[in-house]
Amino acid sequence: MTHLAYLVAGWGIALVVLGVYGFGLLRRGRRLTGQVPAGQRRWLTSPGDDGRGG
Amino acid sequence: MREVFADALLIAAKDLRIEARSRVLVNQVAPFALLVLVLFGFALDADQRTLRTFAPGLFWVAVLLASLLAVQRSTSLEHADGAHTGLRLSGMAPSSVFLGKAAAVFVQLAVLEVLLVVGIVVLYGSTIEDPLLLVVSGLVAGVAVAATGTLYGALASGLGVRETLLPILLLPVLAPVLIGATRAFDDALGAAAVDGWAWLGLLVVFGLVATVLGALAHGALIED
Amino acid sequence: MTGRRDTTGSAGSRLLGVSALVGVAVLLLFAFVLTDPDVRVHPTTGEEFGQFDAVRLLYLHVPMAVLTYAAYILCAAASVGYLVRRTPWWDVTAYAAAEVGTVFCGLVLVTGSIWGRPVWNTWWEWGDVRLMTTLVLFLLFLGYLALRRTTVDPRHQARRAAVVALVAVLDIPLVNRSVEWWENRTLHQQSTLAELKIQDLTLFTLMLGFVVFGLVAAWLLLHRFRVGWLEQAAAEHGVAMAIAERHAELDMPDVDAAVGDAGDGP
Amino acid sequence: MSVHRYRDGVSVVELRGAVVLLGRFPALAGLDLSVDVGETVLLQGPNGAGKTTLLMLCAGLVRPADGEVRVLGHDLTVERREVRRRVALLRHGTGLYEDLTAAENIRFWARAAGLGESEATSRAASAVGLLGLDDRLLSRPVHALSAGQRRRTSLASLAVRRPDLWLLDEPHAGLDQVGRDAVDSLIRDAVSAGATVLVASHELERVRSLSPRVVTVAAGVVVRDSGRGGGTTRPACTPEAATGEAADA
Repeated sequence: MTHLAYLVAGWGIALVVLGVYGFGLLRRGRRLTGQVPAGQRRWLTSPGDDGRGG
Repeated sequence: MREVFADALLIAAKDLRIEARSRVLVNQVAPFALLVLVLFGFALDADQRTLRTFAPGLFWVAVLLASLLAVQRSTSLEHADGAHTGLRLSGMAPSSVFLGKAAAVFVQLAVLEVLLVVGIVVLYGSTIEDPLLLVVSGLVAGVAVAATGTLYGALASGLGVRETLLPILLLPVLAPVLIGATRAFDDALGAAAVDGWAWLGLLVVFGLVATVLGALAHGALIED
Repeated sequence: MTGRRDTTGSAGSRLLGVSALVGVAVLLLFAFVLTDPDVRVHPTTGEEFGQFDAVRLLYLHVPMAVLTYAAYILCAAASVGYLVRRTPWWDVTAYAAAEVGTVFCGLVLVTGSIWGRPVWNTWWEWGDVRLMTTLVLFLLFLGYLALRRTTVDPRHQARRAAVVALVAVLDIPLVNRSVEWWENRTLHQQSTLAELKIQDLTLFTLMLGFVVFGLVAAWLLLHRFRVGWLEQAAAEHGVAMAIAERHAELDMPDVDAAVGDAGDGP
Repeated sequence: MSVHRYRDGVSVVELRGAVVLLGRFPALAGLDLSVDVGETVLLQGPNGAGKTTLLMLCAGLVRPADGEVRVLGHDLTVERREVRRRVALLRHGTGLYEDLTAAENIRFWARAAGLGESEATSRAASAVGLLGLDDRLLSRPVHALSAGQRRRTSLASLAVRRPDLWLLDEPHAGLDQVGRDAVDSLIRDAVSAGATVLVASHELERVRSLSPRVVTVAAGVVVRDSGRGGGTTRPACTPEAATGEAADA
C-alpha cells in the first residue's frame, strides 16, 4: 500500500481525537450527574426508567 | 428614525470631543501604527522594492492592529467611571449608541489612514496611481472595521478578559476586509495588476452587513 | 437498557453509539480493503498516475468537512433560536454544535494537510478557497469557545455567544468570496469525484463515510448537549442551595450585631 | 413641577419574593418591599446585604430571576426601558467623562435624556444652582475635580432629568460638609417635587434628619422595616429565618 504513513496518520489522528473527545464527554457527564437531582436528568425519565434512585 | 440619528450624532460628538481633549489617537494610536510600519521595514530587510510590493497589505495590517486600540479606548471611555450605566438609563435606543460610537471610531480610523498613507509613501516609496479608488476603498473599509470593531468591543465589554479576548474575536471576522482592502489598494497604489473596483463591492457588502447587524445586535449585547 | 443512572447515556444514545462504532469498523473495511487505489493510466504514454492509496483519505476527510459546516450551520440556527425564544435549550444546542463542529473542523484541517502532502506535494496551500475558508472558520469558532469559557452571568454569555456565532456564519460567504477572488486558484477537485476514476464502490464508500461520521457526530452532539444540560441543571440546583444558605446567614450571631448598628464603615 | 404620571398612593416600588442572581450568587434572596409615592426610604444593613443590588433592580438594570417586581407601575420582567428613563441612579462610579468639563458632562446627560437645547440649558442651570456648583468649577475638566466636586457634578447630571425615582447608593460617603448639605438639599427638593427617594447609606445620623422610613436589609432579604413615617415598627414579610428578628425590633 502506498502512502501508508499518511493514511495511518490521517485516520489514526481522526479516530483517536474523536475517541478521546467522546470519552471525555462521557466522563464529564458522569461527574455532573452526581450534582443534579434525578428528576432533572430528563432523558432518563422514559417509561420503565422512571429516574428514581441513583 | 430621526431621533436615532440625532442621538447617534450626540454620542459621536461626545466621543470626538473627548478625543480632541485627551489626544489618545494622536499621542498613542497613530505612533503605534507608524511603528508597525517601521517594524515591517526592519523585518523585510529594508528593500524598498519589496516594501512597495507589500505596502497595501502592511498598511491594512497596521490599520487593523491600531483599530484594536481605538476600539478598546472607545469602550473603556464608557466603562472607566460607570458612564455606560448612564447611557442605559438615558432612554436612548441602543442602536443610536452603536451608530454614534462606530461613527466616532470611523472618523479616528480615517485620520489614521491618512497618516499611514503618508507613511507608506515616505517610508516604502509607494506611489498613488488611482487617488479616487484609494480614498473610496479606504473609507468603505474604515466603515467596515469601525462597525465590526464597535460591535465586538461591546461584546467583550464588561468581561475581565476583554483586552485578550477582543483580538481573537475581531481579527478573524475582519479577514475578508483585510483581503478586499489590500487588493483595492494593490490597484490604487499600482502594486499589483488587479481590478480594485471589483473588490470595493465586497467591502461595501461587508460594511453594510456589519453596520446593520451591529445596530440591531447592540441592544441585545448591552441590555442587562 | 442497563438501568444505570450515573451516566449521560440512554437506551437511544447507546444504540446510536454502538451503530457508530460498528459503522466505523465497516467503513475501515471498505476504505482499506474493498476499494481499489486510485490508479489511472495515461492514454498515450501508458504511464500510471493518480492518487494511489492516498485516495483512501477521501472517505475520512470529505464527510468530516461537510459535517463541520453542518454543525456550524446548526449552531447559527440554534443561536437565532436562542435570540428569538431565549430558552436554555437553544443555548445548550448552539454550544454543543459549536464544540463538536470545532473538533471536526480541526480534524478536517489536519487530515487535509496530511492528504495534501502526497497529493499536492504541499502541507499547506495559501489561496486555496476551501482551505482558507475552513481555517478562518476554525479561528472564528476558537474565539467563540474562548468567549464561552469566560466567567460571566450565564444569560449575558448566551446572548453574546449567539451574536458571535451568527456573525461567524454570516462572515463565511464573505471569506469564501474574498479568497476566491484573491488567488484565483484551487487545488481542490472542482467536483471531488469528477477527477477520480469513479467506481460504484468508491462512491458507495464515500456515502457510507457520510453516514458513519454522521452517526459519530450525532452521538457526540447528543452527549455534548446532555453535558451542557446537566451543567445548567447543576447550576440551578446550586442556586437553590445558595438561596437557602443566604437565608441561613440570618441565624448567624454576627449578622444581628451588624444589623443592630449598621455604622460599620464603607 | 411634579413630573410623575401616576396616581398618588400607588406603589412606586412593589417587590414580592424578588430574587436577583449575580452569576450564581443570589444577591437578593426573595425580598419583599413596597414603597409609596413621595416616601424617603433609608436602606441600611451590613456590607454585602444586597442594598446596591436592590437599587440596581429598581433601576431596571438587572433582571429578576424570580418574584414579582413592579417599579413605577411597570413589570420589570417585561418592560424596563420606560422605567429606566424615569429613574436616577447614583453609584460608586460617577458616570462622568474625565476629559470633558463638568458643564459639558451635565449638558451631555441632559441632551442624552432627550431634552432640547433650551430645555437642557435651563434645567442644567437650576441643577447647578441647587448643588452649589460655580462657574469656575464647571469649566474645569472632571479629572481636575475633587471627589466631592465630582459627586456634586454627578448628582447635577442626574437632576437635569427630573426623575420620578431617585436611587442613591452611599451619596454622603467621602464628602465634606458642603457636599453633604448639597446632597440633603437635593433629596429634600426631590421629595417636595413629588419624587420618591431610596437611599442606601451607613451614615444614619445624616439621613435621619430627612425623617425617612428605615428598612434593614440583610442576606438579601428585608429583616426590619420601620414603616411609613419612620416611627412605628411593622412586621416585615420575610422568611421564617428573619421573622424572629423583626419581632425583636
